[in-house]
Amino acid sequence: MTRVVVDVMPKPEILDPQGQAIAQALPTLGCAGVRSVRQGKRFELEIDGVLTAAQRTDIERIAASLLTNPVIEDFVLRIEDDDVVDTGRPR
Amino acid sequence: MTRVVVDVMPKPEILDPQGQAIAQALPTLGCAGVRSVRQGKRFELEIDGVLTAAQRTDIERIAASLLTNPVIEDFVLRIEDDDVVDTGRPR
Amino acid sequence: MSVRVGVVTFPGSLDDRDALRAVAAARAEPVGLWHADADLHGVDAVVLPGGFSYGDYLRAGAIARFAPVMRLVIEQAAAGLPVLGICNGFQVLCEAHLLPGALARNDHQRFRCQDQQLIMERTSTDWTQGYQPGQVVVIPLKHGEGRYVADSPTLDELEAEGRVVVRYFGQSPNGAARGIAGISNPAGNVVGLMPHPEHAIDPLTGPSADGLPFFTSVLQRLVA
Amino acid sequence: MSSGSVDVIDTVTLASQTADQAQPYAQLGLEDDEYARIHQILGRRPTQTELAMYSVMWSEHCSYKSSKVHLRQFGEKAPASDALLVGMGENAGVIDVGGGLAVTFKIESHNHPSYVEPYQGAATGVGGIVRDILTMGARPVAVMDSLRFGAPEAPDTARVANGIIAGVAGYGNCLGLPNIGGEVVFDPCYQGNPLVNALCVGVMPVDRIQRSAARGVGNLVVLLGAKTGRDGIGGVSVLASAAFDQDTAAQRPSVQVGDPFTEKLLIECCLELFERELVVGIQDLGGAGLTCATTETAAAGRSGMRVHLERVPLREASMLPHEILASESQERMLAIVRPGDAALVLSLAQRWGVHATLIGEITDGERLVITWHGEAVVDVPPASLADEGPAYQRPMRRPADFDAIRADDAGKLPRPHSATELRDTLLTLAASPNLCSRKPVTQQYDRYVGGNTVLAQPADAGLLRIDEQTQRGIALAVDGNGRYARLDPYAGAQLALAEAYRNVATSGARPIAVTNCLNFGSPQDPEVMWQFEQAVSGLADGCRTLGIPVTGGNVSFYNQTGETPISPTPVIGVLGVSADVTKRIPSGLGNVGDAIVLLGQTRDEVSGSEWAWVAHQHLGGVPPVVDFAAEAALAAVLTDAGAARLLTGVHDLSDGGLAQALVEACLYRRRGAYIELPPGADAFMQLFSESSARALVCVPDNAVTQLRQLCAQQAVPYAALGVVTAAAQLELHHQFTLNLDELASAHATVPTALR
Ligand SMILES: Nc1ncnc2c1ncn2[C@@H]1O[C@H](COP(=O)(O)OP(=O)(O)O)[C@@H](O)[C@H]1O
Ligand SMILES: [Mg+2]
Repeated sequence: MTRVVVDVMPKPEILDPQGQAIAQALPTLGCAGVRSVRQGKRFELEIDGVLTAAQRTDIERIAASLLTNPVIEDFVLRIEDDDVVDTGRPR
Repeated sequence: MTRVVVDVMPKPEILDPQGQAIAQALPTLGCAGVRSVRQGKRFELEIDGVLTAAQRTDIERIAASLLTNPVIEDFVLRIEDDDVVDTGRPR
Repeated sequence: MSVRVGVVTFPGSLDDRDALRAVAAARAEPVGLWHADADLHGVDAVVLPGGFSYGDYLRAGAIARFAPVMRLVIEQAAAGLPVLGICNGFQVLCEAHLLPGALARNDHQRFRCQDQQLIMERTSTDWTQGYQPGQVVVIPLKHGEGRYVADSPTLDELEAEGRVVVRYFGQSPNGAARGIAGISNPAGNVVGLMPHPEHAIDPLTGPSADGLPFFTSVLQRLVA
Repeated sequence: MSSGSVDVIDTVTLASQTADQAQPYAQLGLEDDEYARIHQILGRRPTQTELAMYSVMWSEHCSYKSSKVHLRQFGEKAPASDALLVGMGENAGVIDVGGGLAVTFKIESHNHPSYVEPYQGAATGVGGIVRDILTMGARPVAVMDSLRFGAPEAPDTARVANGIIAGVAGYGNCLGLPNIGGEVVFDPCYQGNPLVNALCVGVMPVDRIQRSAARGVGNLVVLLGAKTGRDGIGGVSVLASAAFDQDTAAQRPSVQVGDPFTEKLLIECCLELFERELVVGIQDLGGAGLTCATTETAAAGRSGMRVHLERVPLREASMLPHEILASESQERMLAIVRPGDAALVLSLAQRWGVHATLIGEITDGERLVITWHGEAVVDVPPASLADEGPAYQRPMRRPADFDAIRADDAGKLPRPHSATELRDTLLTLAASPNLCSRKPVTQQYDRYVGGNTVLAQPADAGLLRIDEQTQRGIALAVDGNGRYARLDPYAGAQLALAEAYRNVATSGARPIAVTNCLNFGSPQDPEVMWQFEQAVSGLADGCRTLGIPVTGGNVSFYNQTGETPISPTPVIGVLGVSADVTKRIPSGLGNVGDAIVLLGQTRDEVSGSEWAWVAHQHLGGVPPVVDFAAEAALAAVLTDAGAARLLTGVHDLSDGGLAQALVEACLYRRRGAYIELPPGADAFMQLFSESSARALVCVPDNAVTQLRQLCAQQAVPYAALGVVTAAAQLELHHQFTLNLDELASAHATVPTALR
């Protein structure tokens, strides 16, 4: 079994009200010194057996089109216990 | 600057309708062989300078209370370019 | 010859019956379209209705845009088919790149249902010919992800080309960029907006009948 | 139970051979005599799975063992009604509303889960009641929610309240059901026990009513909807921990997560199956999941049933028979279909994207046999679980403090006198947590979807068109008042009934049926049990007097923290019929120049009032007089005046009295009012008394005579109070004037917990 992890984060220039609300709440919860919080999504895909090259291409396509809205989000795709494929912008 | 990443995922035994909806859509998008998808959240916290031990304790507390709903979610906290602190259950 | 306006039902569409009712109220022939049919049944225009297609769990409209029926909608929209996306339908149009930008979570992070004042700006689209530029109307809105976002060049372009169809009047209900509530493609046949004109066709069941011209406009355009 | 490994499943054969094996029935909440009865019914010890089934079906939640003996009154005292097509005992009552249409509605609690996990608890509460309505064959068309939270300033209230509200919104909005009303009340007594009572209403052609009875030997049992997981296994996991691995038990969550998208598909799928007459019997899976659905359908049909449990689609492959049977995974239905229709049923389900699995068949005889890979793990008479559970006449005792509290009259509290004091009191009340605008809550709910909402928040009642051709409609209101019920549970239940009845009448609709949700503390506390019995009697007597039957409801016990129960909180829903929704009475003030008239009699009644609570944190005395004759007369005036289109505005008087009614009426459409209180009357009493059977109406000059006549006919007191004005102010002659902006800003105060 292979696990593919896709991390999707709002682009830096896009307002992230959820992250902002958390950042604002932190000092009142006694947690100081956090400059910023951003909230994104994490997807874990489980694939039976070993990931084939074709499947990997499929999943990269899905990550870039379905799991991410490229207008407002970037993503990083990671195959667990495997190398990292980074198709988003530098993070 | 230090970046702390908190990955929050639905507990394995808890229904994940989000992940399920994606998993059901995949075959129609020409992506076969994905056994399951789970959707969680990813938080990126940026801290000025180096993380102090006290700050780290604070952030762990925040991760366990504010960022995670312990009734239905587990989390993993990672300090980037640092060691991994895992306070959730084995993943 | 009667004008046939199709309304697509995706799994999780909710305001599809309301859109069909509005089409009928405008005296066009309402035609139900099914997401899994790769067939538009010869309709003259298409409405993508409101709702929570596929639960909207991932991102609103993200999965629906891949539905078989959408291939045809995208194809024929390019050829001039009038397409109106309401709320979830607007989200689908953006996800399908028929319209630029995206709809993000409301800035206050809550679902919001309210009667909203709007100002009509572009009235040369297939769906807004029945309005006067600058006309203020009251139409309900109800959404959790309705904050229109796009990068500045895109926003500048939309404004320069007069493609902002409708803006929130007064306080923004969701933090949308430049108060944008709805936009069109350059040709004006594809329009998307967050408010629900189909819920403002009769003062008995809505705050006004201010939404009806969306549906009569397309009729006029098609019989013209 | 002995140290069986996970692989060894306790079968019927094994149970017959090991009759003496000790079983952990007490941990499962079964009494000694209850366990003995199971032995007697089965003629052997139950298998682990059977024991789990009995424990859950005989629990308070499923068997109503403490309440049954009292709830009978609803049937016994019910007024004769031709409109009642299905009465109590089915999933929900069904009422003939004319024009070939039937309506079903019911209210249900989801209190405890909503405290543990507010969002999901409330969401699945909505999901559950919607399936109950669907089960009757109806298309669900609207929801309402009656909510109670702790003190708004208490630290935990924000978590509970915001989560619950978002959960009600999240589920209902995503299902496409307009939310047309409800309640939000803050009171410290609900601190550890929030109440989430969700109501759903559905509409169907009169000839499409579905029944839950499983009938027809050879017919097939189909499980529709979500896969089964380890959700909400609760009490049954105790069995697991006694029998199996200690460590895994701890992981079993009792929290259920809702999936409204799946429910939406399930609804559309079931409606298509009903429409095509493919369903012989149907039952939703709610509390006690498959256990409840299989035993209830088999018992109702006096049929046997065979279930092949290994066929149930699972989220986790390792689930054991008792877990599968007890799982409360949401968004599932059980349907009985003819064998010849099975293929069509499965293909329709597939079209809707709904899982459908044939899991069993109807058999001869009256046994429910459940097998696991061919071996029987259950072999029981289904009625013994579904209908023949224990029933207790629990001890009852009038609360020790009852007389003392009633003697503590609020009449003796210092009252405001001067114009300034009265003005300040009005503003303070308008801004107080229970009287301020409900908008922060209701604007999170979609009230438009469906396109048939004629009235919704902040109108007194929800009004829904159910037939676009004839404009026929239904009105609904839910009300409860825990403070009144604390002072007098009998009168409290009646006052809630009276208020819901009155609210329905303000829309112009005629009230015809009642549902209820009874929220109380522990039935093992004799004082709580007394309160319960009083509330049930009050409601049953009230319904008889008003001539409208109780068609269904729900009981929630154990709403208490330690030894302290919540105030008894009967929540009453009333359904009304409108022959023509275009004749609805508009809410709030009418047109400029229209007369403002107070209908009904005002007495000096402030005990248990919002004023006593806000101004003095006082709860004592005797609640307002209940006068059903006056309520019925007022309702008759409202419905007749509505039908004749005499009225341009309406608002009932309830919490906060006339003062609050004026504030809300002015703000509804931002109209001004000039008011002269009746001469000689005590202004405070006029403004803040909470006497029942009263409403404000607006009437144009040319209709005044007709309205007066109607009131005279019905003997409803008529008092001309003033006039609707173009000035943006509320002017109380000889007292004070407030501009509407000031009123609006007081009323827009957001309770701390919702900020
Ligand atoms: N307070 C009540 N008043 C009238 N009927 C009630 C009350 N509580 C429960 N009932 C009836 O008892 C039956 C079983 O109730 P319940 O277990 O809530 O139904 P379900 O199994 O559909 O969830 C239903 O017919 C319900 O209407
Ligand atoms: Mg039921």
